[in-house]
Amino acid sequence: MLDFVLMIIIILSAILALIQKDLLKAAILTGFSGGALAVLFQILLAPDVALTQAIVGAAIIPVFIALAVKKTQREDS
Amino acid sequence: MAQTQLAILLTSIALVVIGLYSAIFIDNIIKKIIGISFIEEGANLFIVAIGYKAGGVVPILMPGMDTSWFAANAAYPLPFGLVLTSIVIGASTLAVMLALVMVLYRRYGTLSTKVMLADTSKQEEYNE
Amino acid sequence: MKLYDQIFDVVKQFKKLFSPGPVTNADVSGSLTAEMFLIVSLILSAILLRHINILLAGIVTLILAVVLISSIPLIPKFKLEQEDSLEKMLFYAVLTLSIIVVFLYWGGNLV
Amino acid sequence: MNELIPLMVIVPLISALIISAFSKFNKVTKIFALIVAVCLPLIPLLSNYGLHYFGGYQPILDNVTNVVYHPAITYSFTFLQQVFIAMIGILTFLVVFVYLTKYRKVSGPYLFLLFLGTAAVTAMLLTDDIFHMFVFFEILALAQVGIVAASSIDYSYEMALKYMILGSIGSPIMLLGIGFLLAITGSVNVTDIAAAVHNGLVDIKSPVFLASLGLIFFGWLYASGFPPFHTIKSGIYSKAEPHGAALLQSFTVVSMISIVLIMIRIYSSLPIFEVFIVFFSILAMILGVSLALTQTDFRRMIGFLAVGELGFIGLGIGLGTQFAITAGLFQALNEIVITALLFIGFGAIVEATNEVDTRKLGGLLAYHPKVSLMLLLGGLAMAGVPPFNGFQSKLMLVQASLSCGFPELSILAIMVSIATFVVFVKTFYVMFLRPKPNDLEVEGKEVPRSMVFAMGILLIIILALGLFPDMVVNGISNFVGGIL
Repeated sequence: MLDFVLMIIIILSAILALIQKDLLKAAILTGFSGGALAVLFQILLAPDVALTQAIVGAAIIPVFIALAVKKTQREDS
Repeated sequence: MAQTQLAILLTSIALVVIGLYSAIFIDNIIKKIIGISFIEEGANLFIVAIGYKAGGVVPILMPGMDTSWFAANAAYPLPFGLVLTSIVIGASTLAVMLALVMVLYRRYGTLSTKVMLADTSKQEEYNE
Repeated sequence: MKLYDQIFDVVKQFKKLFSPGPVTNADVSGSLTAEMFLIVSLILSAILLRHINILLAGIVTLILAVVLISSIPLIPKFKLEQEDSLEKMLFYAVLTLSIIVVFLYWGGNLV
Repeated sequence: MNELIPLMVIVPLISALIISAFSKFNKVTKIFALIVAVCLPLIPLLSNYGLHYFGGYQPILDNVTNVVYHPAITYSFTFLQQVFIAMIGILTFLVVFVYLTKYRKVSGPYLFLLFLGTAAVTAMLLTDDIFHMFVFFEILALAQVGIVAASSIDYSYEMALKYMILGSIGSPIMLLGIGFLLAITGSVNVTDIAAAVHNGLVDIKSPVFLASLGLIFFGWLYASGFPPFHTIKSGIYSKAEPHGAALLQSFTVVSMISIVLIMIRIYSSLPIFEVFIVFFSILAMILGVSLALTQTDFRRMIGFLAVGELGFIGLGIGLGTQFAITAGLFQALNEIVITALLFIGFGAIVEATNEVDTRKLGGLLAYHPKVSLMLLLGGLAMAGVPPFNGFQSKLMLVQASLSCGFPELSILAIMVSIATFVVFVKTFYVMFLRPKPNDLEVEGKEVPRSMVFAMGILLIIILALGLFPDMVVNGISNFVGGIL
């Protein structure tokens, strides 16, 4: 059951990230999507991939995006 | 459970389609890059789902396990190894793209793709 | 006489193609060559359809010839569609991808 | 000496890392880079043909089904790989030499990118593992973006970002295709996949197999710059520095043929595969050459011509007979040399005049006679005039398409050659023969000696391949007979 919930979280947060006006919120929602993907990898019997995805998808990529947003502009105009 | 694998296939296809949609229709360059990174995530999810075995165990041989039982029940580990590489490649590509965006923002002062990445061949051809 | 006027009009249209800066005779002759090359090669490759069906090849070639020659300044339109903006590149890339996948996934019985 | 096979990849990779780490010692870096660049063409020439299994995992024979499995990443080294890797090595040597003599203070990261790209294409040619090829394909894309962004030409960052965004669509799509293949066959080794397909273990008419062909094919279109990617490919050539562009086009050609050889081995039983390749090759030839005719920036013009010439390679491979594929691969080898010569030669003109618009140039024959003569010979070779190598391969292509029963294709190939000739004659007249415009300053600026040297070496290779084509054609023909 958990896996279906996770898939819905992944797709919903992906769509929500793309319709945000605030780019920082979009970055955080990308992290949501990546984190849910990491848990899904754990359910799919791939613990090593889940660890990497948890670090890269839930921490590094949102931080990169947030840094880029900080150096540029925050609103999507 | 074939249901799970089918649902995962649909999820990964949905991620790819979201990425392709954002590539065409979203104007903000950072959001476009976020959207395109979902294509990579969809591909990764699909490849992990290939190795999944319903009711199986994690493919790590612990001491005390029966080898033939392990071979019959463990998930297929080759796709997992491939996805590890692919995740890291995707993150580095994203980092390079964002760095280029930061440099270009200083020149243009906007994040709009239509302004930033428009046709440049006319401007440079004949500047007197 | 009408076709002659049309061809003369083409040269005027090329002026806009190289708009900032002068138009030299070498550029115009190059563009005219490109125009003819485009028409002839597209018609020639349409003949390749004869390996599928001879009647189809004949009809397609005739229609293509009429359409191409009647809309004769092709190169300005062509260049406009293939400029350097990311919008157009992405559009054509995704279009090609969808055509390839749809054709191959659902057209398997054509193989 | 089979131990030399992995060294072809390891030497440029390690030296790239060393150079970028110790780039503050200028003199040492220069000498080290030059030594590595000399070694690059020598390693494949000294090595023996054979297979190399990483980690020493030999193939396993399944006693029940009598099928051989390859557990290790396998490098196979034959005559084709030897010729292409040696050619890439020579080109890398010339490019590094031109770069080192141009700047007094060398940049470590730029040399890093050059060697990284060389290592990546070498691995793509050698490998027998489809995912290994994909990884180096991504590394190659990053190296190409870096080479473009490192140039000081206007709008190079924009072009690099565009290339990268298109690449981040093309590469994951290709990965998805590899995933489909993995799901069907359970392996990423090309020999295993091909054996499974040809032994009937895979239903070749199943939609999943066909979709995997479509997805990998799209990735191949991105790698080789066929339409719809012809604008971005020609764009990155024109935005890189001339010696960088000479290397970039060789990367494109080699990645194209390495992916298409893998696709031939897997999908050759599907007739629609060859139809697809021929269709996109025709499109590339028509669009590339007709857009090259209308350009006024001569770097962009050579970029479009390079894309158009790639169509010949695809045409030969798409026809599918042994003779035709041999002709296509020979054309690929010729294209690498000729286009490199043209990029370096036109780059020398940019060095000397600081101008890229053909409308502002003229009368350069009197000032730079050596460069213009060599450029003329290179352009004739590209258009397919005897006795140069372009003539030999294009003649083979025309013969092949005639013998396959497609006279239209041979007429089209001849027409594209004529149009290429027109492009070249027009540009040569405008740049070198017509009277010099008054506001053009050419006095006191010299073409770098190293560029003339590089062009001379490439011209010698062109003439040698044109006069004695049997040197490589027989070996390539044997290789093609082996994979069909």
